[in-house]
Amino acid sequence: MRGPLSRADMARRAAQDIPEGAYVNLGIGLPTMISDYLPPDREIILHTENGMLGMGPVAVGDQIDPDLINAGKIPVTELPGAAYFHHADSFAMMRGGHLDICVLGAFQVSITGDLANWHTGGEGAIPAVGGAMDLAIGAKEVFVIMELFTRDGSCKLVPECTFPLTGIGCVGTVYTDYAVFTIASDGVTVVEAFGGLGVQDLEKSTGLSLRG
Amino acid sequence: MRGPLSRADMARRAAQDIPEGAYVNLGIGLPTMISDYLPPDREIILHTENGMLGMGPVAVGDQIDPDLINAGKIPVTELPGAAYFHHADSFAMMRGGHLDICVLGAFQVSITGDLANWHTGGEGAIPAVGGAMDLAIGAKEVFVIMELFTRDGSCKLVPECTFPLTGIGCVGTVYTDYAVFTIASDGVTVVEAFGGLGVQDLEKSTGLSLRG
Amino acid sequence: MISKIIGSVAEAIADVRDGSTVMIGGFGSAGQPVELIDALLEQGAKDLTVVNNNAGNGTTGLAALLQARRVRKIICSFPRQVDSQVFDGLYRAGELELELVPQGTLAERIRAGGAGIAGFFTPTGYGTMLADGKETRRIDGRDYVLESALSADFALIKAHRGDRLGNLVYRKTARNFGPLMVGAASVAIAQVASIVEVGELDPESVVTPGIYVQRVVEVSSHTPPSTQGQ
Amino acid sequence: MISKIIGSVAEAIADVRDGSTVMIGGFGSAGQPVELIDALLEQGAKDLTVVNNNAGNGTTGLAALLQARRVRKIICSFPRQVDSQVFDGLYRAGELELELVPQGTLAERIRAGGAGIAGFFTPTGYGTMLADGKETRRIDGRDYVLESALSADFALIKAHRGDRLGNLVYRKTARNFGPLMVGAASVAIAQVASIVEVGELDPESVVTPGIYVQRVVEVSSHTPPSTQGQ
Repeated sequence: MRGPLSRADMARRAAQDIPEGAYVNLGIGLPTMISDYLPPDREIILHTENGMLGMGPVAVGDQIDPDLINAGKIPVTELPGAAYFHHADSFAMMRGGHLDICVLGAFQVSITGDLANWHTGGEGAIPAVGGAMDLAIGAKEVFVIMELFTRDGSCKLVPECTFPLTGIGCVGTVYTDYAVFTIASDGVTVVEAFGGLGVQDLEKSTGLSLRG
Repeated sequence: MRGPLSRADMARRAAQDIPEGAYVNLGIGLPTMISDYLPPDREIILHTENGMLGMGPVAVGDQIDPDLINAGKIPVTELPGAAYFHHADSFAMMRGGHLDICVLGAFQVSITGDLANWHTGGEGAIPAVGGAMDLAIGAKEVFVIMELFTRDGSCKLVPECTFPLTGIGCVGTVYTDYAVFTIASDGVTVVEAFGGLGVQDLEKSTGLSLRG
Repeated sequence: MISKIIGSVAEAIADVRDGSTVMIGGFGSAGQPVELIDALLEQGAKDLTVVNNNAGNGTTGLAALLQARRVRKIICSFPRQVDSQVFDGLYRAGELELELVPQGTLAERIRAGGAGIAGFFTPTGYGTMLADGKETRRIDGRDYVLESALSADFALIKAHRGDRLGNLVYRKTARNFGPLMVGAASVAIAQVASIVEVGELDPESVVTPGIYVQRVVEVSSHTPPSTQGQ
Repeated sequence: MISKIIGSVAEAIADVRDGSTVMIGGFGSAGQPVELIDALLEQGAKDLTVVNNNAGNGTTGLAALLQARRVRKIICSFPRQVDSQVFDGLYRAGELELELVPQGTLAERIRAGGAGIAGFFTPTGYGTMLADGKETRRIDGRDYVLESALSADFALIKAHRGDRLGNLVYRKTARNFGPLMVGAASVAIAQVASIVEVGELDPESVVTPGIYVQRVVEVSSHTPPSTQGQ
């Protein structure tokens, strides 16, 4: 049950909302794809939590250096004006609220902005948190990018998360294949819906009360 | 009421107890004088809390650089192998127990190793603590170097400090103009007395019970 | 294109308001952003809370700011110096509030302010009058004092070289509080001896990554003697 | 003359004992001290507690140490990976204790261990199962979790260049946990790609001052493929 936007389209849409001059951390997976669609006329500085500001595109061929990787352990490149630092400094930067935006994937986002993205909590599942909790609470704005529904049709924007939480009340904007939502104290607003859908269509499919 | 050792002699005596390879912080005043007497055959690395390891001698003439000063704000020099770091890193180094020895001056040291060296507590006295408390609790060993008596004849090695404390139970060795004392859980021991004095002479003049 | 470069120290500090908390870098004169302080004096904001290691030397820089009665409170570790007469007089007259903090605790509180850490347990100061009234705790057999983060509206610091992204390097012991204060302030303003092109600073050697710096202003080293620190 | 240089990785880790806590640098393979880990495997110490960001990849390095049943407990942030089959098996079989820590909290706890800070209040993890049972506190309207310092008997790390005093510089994102772990361990052992003369490292660019490092061992980059991390 996929919506009107492809994953590439979703990444492209989220990329539009990253302004000139922003310091941004893109999480592993779909969020990383956003870097391919950042408007070329904007200077945006990417942070990777393993110790770098000014990260460039994925390394290819001779550029590959095992000492220069991103948080997903993919070889990347360095842009002019980059800086390296150790892990405590890198997470101080995140925790201290210095990043403008971080973009994360999610299992679930609640209508109050709670985020669940690190652990299914299932029997026998091996937990691995990495930097997810630090990212969730650290950036000035937290964007989530995810398909709105699971493969079995469950809505991932939920009244209350059932998966173990990553952070409480931290998500501000959710980019999905059906719509872009913002979450604030007065509820969830549909900023933009795709494929001709209206707020009522989305209310019906999500089972949520939404603002237009 | 000065003892057999001059201030230079006291500094020379304390310098003998600083071993090869030690990382050392020398406090402002008399402790700083110790650097003039460090045995030249020992490689000893000096720390200054304003952000440097590998501090060299006081700068003279063209060496003077206003950006390179010690904790007493005196221009100093840099030795090969030096490193600069910011204040939080510098005090993490101190607080974290990485310095082998720090040498401090004192108003009073108690027989249980309490140190008072930052504030007379007098009416109208302006307090200034600087790095004194961090140094007192941070180094593996804390040496104090001071005259044993004040100008008016009061002993500065005391049953209990009457001046405001800098740190509790932190001083291990006290270098004075009359004797060198070590402080441990079993009391104060005279390691070496100067000018032909005996333990009984020192007990009489200090009013303390001392071990030989 | 990002450019954090500001044309003058006056512009750089124009929005400091009455009642602002301002961190000022430097240990003695090393790393003291003298020209930014002078601009702040000129600008006129008052009722300031200042965080600095010292409380002014002689009659220039921070001392001049104190003398002009712009500072309500100072948070520092070492106010009393041979040439701290301006501070001494105001403090004795009860015209300046002092929060005295051990130097390492001051540095760590500023770091905490920039690192999103609300408080920490430190052994420094335990059992002394500087821990009076503070929460203490015995952890693994040692006694600690709970200290809180410090943050600020503005940081004024001095660095050696900077670029338009705000990346900074420092010189020798003039580094001191600069890299900490820029993290703890909403608006961090760095005066640098020279602005360099992006890419000139070695990414392995950048001490302050640009993310922490909002404004960079080049200050020629040929300042008139009257505005130099001592 | 001070010299912290040790002739071989085997000598460098010879005194690791059964039950030791060992911090191991690296984020994935970047900064992983593969040769020191291999030497530790050879040496035979068991019942180890290991602190690392991950829990081994493939079948070499840390994974081999786990496979050989030398590790009783692992403190890490990200054990589960596509190639963490060794950890996965042992964990599922209940043969390996796991303490899972958010990555930034792990880094900050190690820093605290080296900085004499016993504990700190962090917002990370508040309200999640990783804060279960931990003390929390509301400070200035935000909720925080109290986390404690981590320290170790040994740290095994990889750096780029080092000198006989133990001064180190790193390469790119291989810096990661190295500069923190050397501070938190009683004995810090650095393998470096090359040893340089004292004075060759720029004092402004030294990342780890020698005070934190007890042993430096040069490891040629021409290691057999079987001991290379991935």
